[in-house]
Amino acid sequence: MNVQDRRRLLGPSNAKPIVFSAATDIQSSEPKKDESSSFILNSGLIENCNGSSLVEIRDPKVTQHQTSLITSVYGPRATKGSFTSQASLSIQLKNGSSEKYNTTELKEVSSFLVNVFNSVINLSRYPKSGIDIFIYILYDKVLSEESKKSNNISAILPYCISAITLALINAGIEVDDIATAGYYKGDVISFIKNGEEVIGYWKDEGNCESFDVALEHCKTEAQKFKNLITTHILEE
Amino acid sequence: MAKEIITPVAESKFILDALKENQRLDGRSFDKFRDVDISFGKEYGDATVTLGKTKVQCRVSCSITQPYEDRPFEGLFIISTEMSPMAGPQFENGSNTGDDEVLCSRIIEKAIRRSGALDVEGLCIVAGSKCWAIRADVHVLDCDGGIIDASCLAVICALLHFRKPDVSILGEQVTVHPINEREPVALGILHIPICVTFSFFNPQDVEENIKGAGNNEIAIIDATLKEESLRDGVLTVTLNKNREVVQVSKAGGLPMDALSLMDCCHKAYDITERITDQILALIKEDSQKRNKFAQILSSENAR
Amino acid sequence: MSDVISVIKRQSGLKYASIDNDEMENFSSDEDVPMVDIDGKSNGGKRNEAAAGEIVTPGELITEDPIWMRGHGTYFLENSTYSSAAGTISRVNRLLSVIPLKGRYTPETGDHIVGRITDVGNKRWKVDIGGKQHAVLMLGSVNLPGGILRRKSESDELQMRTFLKEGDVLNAEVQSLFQDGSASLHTRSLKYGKLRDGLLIQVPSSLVVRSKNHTHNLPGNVTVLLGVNGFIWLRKTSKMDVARETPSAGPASDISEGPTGAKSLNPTNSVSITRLEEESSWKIYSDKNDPSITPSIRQNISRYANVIKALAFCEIGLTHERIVIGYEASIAYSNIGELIEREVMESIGDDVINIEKMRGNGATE
Amino acid sequence: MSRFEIYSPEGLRLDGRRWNEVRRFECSINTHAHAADGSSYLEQGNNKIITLVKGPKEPSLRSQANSLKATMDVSVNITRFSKFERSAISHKNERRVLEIQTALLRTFEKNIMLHLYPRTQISIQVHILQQDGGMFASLINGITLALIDAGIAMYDYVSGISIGLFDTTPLLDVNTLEENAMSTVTLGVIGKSEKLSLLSVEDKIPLDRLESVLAIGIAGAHRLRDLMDEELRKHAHKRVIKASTK
Amino acid sequence: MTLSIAEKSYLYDSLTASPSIRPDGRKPHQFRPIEVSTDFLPSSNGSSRIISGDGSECIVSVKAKVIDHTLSDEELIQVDLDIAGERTDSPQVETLMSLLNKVLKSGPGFEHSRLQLTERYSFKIFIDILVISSNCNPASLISFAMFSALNTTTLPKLISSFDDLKVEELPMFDDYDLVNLKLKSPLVFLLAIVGNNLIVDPDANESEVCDNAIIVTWLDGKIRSPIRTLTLNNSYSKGFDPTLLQKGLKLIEENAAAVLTALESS
Repeated sequence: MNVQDRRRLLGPSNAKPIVFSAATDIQSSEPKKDESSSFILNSGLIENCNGSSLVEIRDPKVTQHQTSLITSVYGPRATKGSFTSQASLSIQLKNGSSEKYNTTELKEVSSFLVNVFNSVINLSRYPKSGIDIFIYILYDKVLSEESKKSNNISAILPYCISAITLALINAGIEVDDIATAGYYKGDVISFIKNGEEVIGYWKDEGNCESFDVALEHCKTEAQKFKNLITTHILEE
Repeated sequence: MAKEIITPVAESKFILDALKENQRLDGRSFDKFRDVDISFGKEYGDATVTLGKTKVQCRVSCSITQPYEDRPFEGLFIISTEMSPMAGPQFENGSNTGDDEVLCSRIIEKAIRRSGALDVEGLCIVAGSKCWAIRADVHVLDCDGGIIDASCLAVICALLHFRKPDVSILGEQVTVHPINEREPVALGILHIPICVTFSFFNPQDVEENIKGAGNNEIAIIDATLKEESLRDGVLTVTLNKNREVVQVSKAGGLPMDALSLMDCCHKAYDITERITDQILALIKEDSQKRNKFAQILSSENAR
Repeated sequence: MSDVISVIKRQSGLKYASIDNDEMENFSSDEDVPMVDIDGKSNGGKRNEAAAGEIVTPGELITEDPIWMRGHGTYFLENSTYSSAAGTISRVNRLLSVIPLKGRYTPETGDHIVGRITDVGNKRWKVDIGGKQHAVLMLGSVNLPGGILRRKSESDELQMRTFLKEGDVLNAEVQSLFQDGSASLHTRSLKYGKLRDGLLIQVPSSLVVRSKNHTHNLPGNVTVLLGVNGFIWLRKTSKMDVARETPSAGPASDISEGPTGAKSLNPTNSVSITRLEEESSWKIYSDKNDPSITPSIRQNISRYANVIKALAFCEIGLTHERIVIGYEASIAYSNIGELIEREVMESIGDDVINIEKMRGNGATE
Repeated sequence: MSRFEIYSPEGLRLDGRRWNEVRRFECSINTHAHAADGSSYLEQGNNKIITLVKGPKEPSLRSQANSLKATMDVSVNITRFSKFERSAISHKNERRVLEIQTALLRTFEKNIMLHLYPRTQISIQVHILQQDGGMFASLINGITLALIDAGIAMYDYVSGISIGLFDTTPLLDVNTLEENAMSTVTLGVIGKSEKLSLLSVEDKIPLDRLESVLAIGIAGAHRLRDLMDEELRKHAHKRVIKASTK
Repeated sequence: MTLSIAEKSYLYDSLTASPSIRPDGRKPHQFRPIEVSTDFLPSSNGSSRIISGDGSECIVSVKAKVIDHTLSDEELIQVDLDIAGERTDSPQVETLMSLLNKVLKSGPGFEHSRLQLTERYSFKIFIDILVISSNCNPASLISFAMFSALNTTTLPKLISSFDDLKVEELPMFDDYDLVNLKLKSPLVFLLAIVGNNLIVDPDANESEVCDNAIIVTWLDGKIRSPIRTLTLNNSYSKGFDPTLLQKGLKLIEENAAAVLTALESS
């Protein structure tokens, strides 16, 4: 039948459909493993956003959770409405794992993370813009029997912080320092400047008799994360 | 996005001036309710009401469900009013949360459901476990004012017209008999509420309305869309033939003298009486029409 | 009582203790109100005439005499004038109006106000002055860096935010009023402009009385700007503040003779206004505070802020003298933080009234 | 509950009132001076209502500005704990609440001189801490008081009252128990006039009884207006005295 | 609220001075005065209202319901928060609600087991919070209000037997007698960090310029969880010296008891 669809512009007669070459190397870099082979850091996996990261923690000896987090950063992008002298940061934490976290609790964690990263990101560098960060808990499993009962989100907070830091760096957003955190018996403390400055403290369990001990432990753990991130960036 | 109806200044002035001269644009007198035309669909429970250029359809359907825990002997009755941009640009698609939409659905709710026009106890099949759920879906097809009055009429007509399938109960066993197998049963309608809407206009200054003794406010029955867009206040009275006030709603607007409002109620009663008779006659006529076929069928079977 | 927190317990259920019903008479509250005496003592517009200063409430008939011109707070039908607000009647010549007990600040031309920029728009700033609407400050109504005679250019329009931006506090004069009652401001004088070196407090605008001068140098090296709109700026007394008061013998001498024994201001330090005008440059839009604000000045500012809040709490009109008296009375409390306690605020209020009465100028108002 | 308890043959109601008596009515204004331009706290029977009026103020959105008059919004917050049984669901966005908000808005729109405040916004917030019948009517009284406190120009008071009809006897100012047992009518009356801004009947009432119900309702509303007026004058008087001594 | 740069730097310089000079002259450990009313809602088991000097106001209602705790292991205390003018799903409301629910979690010194009536039945406590107005983070004010409300909550007196596992019966209550619940709930304190200074109960202006803030829970003479840093303004926060955390916790430990006494004696 000689009926042409006049509503469309037709391509040249010798046009061929696009063929994608077979997927060869999706990941931008081979997963780098540290000495204990328990942390896998990856960045730039998601194409659509300005920066992204994938953090997987596997070793049951070091941590209490087996977790994998995917983070994407959008922005800085222009915001609607009236002028603001600096960027506004938003973080959304979503749970996709089988662990049950309360949605209001996830919102609370998001607010906490915003507070942490408000201290790190050079917000005044980006007036009238927004930086939106989305973290998705791909997989999460509580390993230690002790914390299994309390369904505690505290332990994965340091991973979230590292994941966001990595994604921010990947997005090329100015940060003052590499923010990392450590976890010790219910205390989460986040540091910058080699542990000289605290930018976040979170505690959901127990009382505070051994704060000094917790501080030291968290500092060492945060330092460890920081080293991992630095090596990862340098290798890239 | 809902758009406000804007009447040109010249036109609105003309309409208001005419009202002051006791004239309406369509030549009706102030107390004249537009002619009501009711038609029934092929199926039970399908009624379309035409009021001037306003057209509202109501479809009643039923299903079997579980009654509410705190009311084991009652069936369910839901009225849903849908006003889509199809009826006019003043309605928003999807969300019926505009002021007028909310008022309209609440008045219909109060006029019919809350007033007990439908006998919900008669919908019970097995106490606590099975009952009929009756659903009335109101669709405004065209809007030229008076949608509350028309919608209420449509719902009550559709309810009167509706027949639900017959059921027989044997112990715990409930059998629903298809309509073509056994004659379906009508719903128990306890009274017929009729809504009449009055629109108020203030021909003078606000000060005169608040402090004056004149009571010169104009009240017209069954306003058209143009008149509605210009009115200062509105009153919807719902009555039935038993001289019962079912519902009255004057949600703010132009302050009106209590006696004038009473006067409106009495006027509404006359209209109620007339329309109720009209509905009953039409229902009777329709069922006779249907019965004619039934008789033919039964006579065939008899042979 | 501990100095950590003071807790006042109210036993009378959920009654709200606003300052005016403190000594609320405890009429037996279980009594139902009978329907009788509908036309009792309280009047529902059934009286003929209300005298000036008398309290009226909405809907009340004020007069049936048609000779009156109807002002704010009234409406009329035929010959009768009714009140549209709760307040007191004022009769000025033939103008009859009702002054409401409370209400937002209503700008009048010439008012000295303090405001905060909320929005930077096309050749204009929006300024929050605590009124019903934001005021407008046109680009053409401000002094721009580079002297008064400088012409405005298009580049000025593009860099408006470098002069004044959202959040900035300034003092200005109401230049004119628009049709809808909103104000247009100007800062075309060196006494107006961006404010620095201190902090802002807000009081009801009714407590600030319009007067000739709204900037006062206070003892303790603090200057107060009493905005007519109830916004009050407290800052370290600057060279210019000194200069402003020294040449004219009037208000400045008032201070040095003041009962406080305030440090007399050294005239040799003063800089002439003209000289300052020459210095008018980008500095007038600077965001930098004076680096030499000492802790004692900061404490004085805090003390004045608390004194003003205490006077406002007691609903005492704010004048230069009263602020100074209140400040002196507050010295009895060495801890400035004590001044936020309710009893202390009340006692300062009482002190101010009593001292003023003693000095015999309380009746002037 | 037997019908005699609601209204005894001696003419006494559950709480000891006669048919034509209103409940305890206590109000105060300027209760939230820091938080709002006008505020009131009202106890009508066991109804406890806080009303805040903010404005006239710059509209929060430019699209809300009307160059001819002020725009108004009303939000009614029925707290979950306001009834004896705690409500399991939030009352926000309930159709009944939306209807009440619209009705209140339209009542006051006609009574406030909105044209005096172009390009501004007046926001009314009501919090119901406890309800015991006749809530809709009490809301009207609370808002009237808060608006007057805010100094917003109004033509007259609007007073709200609800009346029940027990057989043939109208009962003034019903409480929850009465409200549940009989049909009630809610009125919003303008000042001392017989004009109704609001009239709401939600249950069946014989047409021929309506007039007597309205009559007693209007009389009751006038009584409440006087009670509000009294409180307002008392408050004004104190303020005037205060201002003159200082 | 936006402050001008000059205001912010004036406030910041004053607050970071040594000792800090607060805009209202308060000492670092001094709270703003509050007014408390209790027991004004006859239809609730407990109620309280707190008004702060700046006009912040918070109303708390406590209602109890009898539930069969053998059927579900839900928490026996549930908090619901409504902040006037905020959507219930706004981050501010949800964050605060999550925190308050954690504050009222059962733990040493605050055992929910006290709500147990019989072997089978318990009281479930619903705490509804209405924040009518607030100029800064209302967490502390709310916790004071919850404390006063729970402290004055009365519940019906049980007259049936405690052991009802064998004999099925619903709990019976005395018609008139009420018992005081006397549940002392934890208090929540807000601590702002400005430079190297710590101040309690920051007001709106102080919130706007502080580097960071800590929220601390305190019960029965001890600091307990939850504790966390939080932002009081949505624009600005900064890292701080770890020793400040210790100092801050100590500051609360030293002064919390005075707040408790003041709330109790009132």
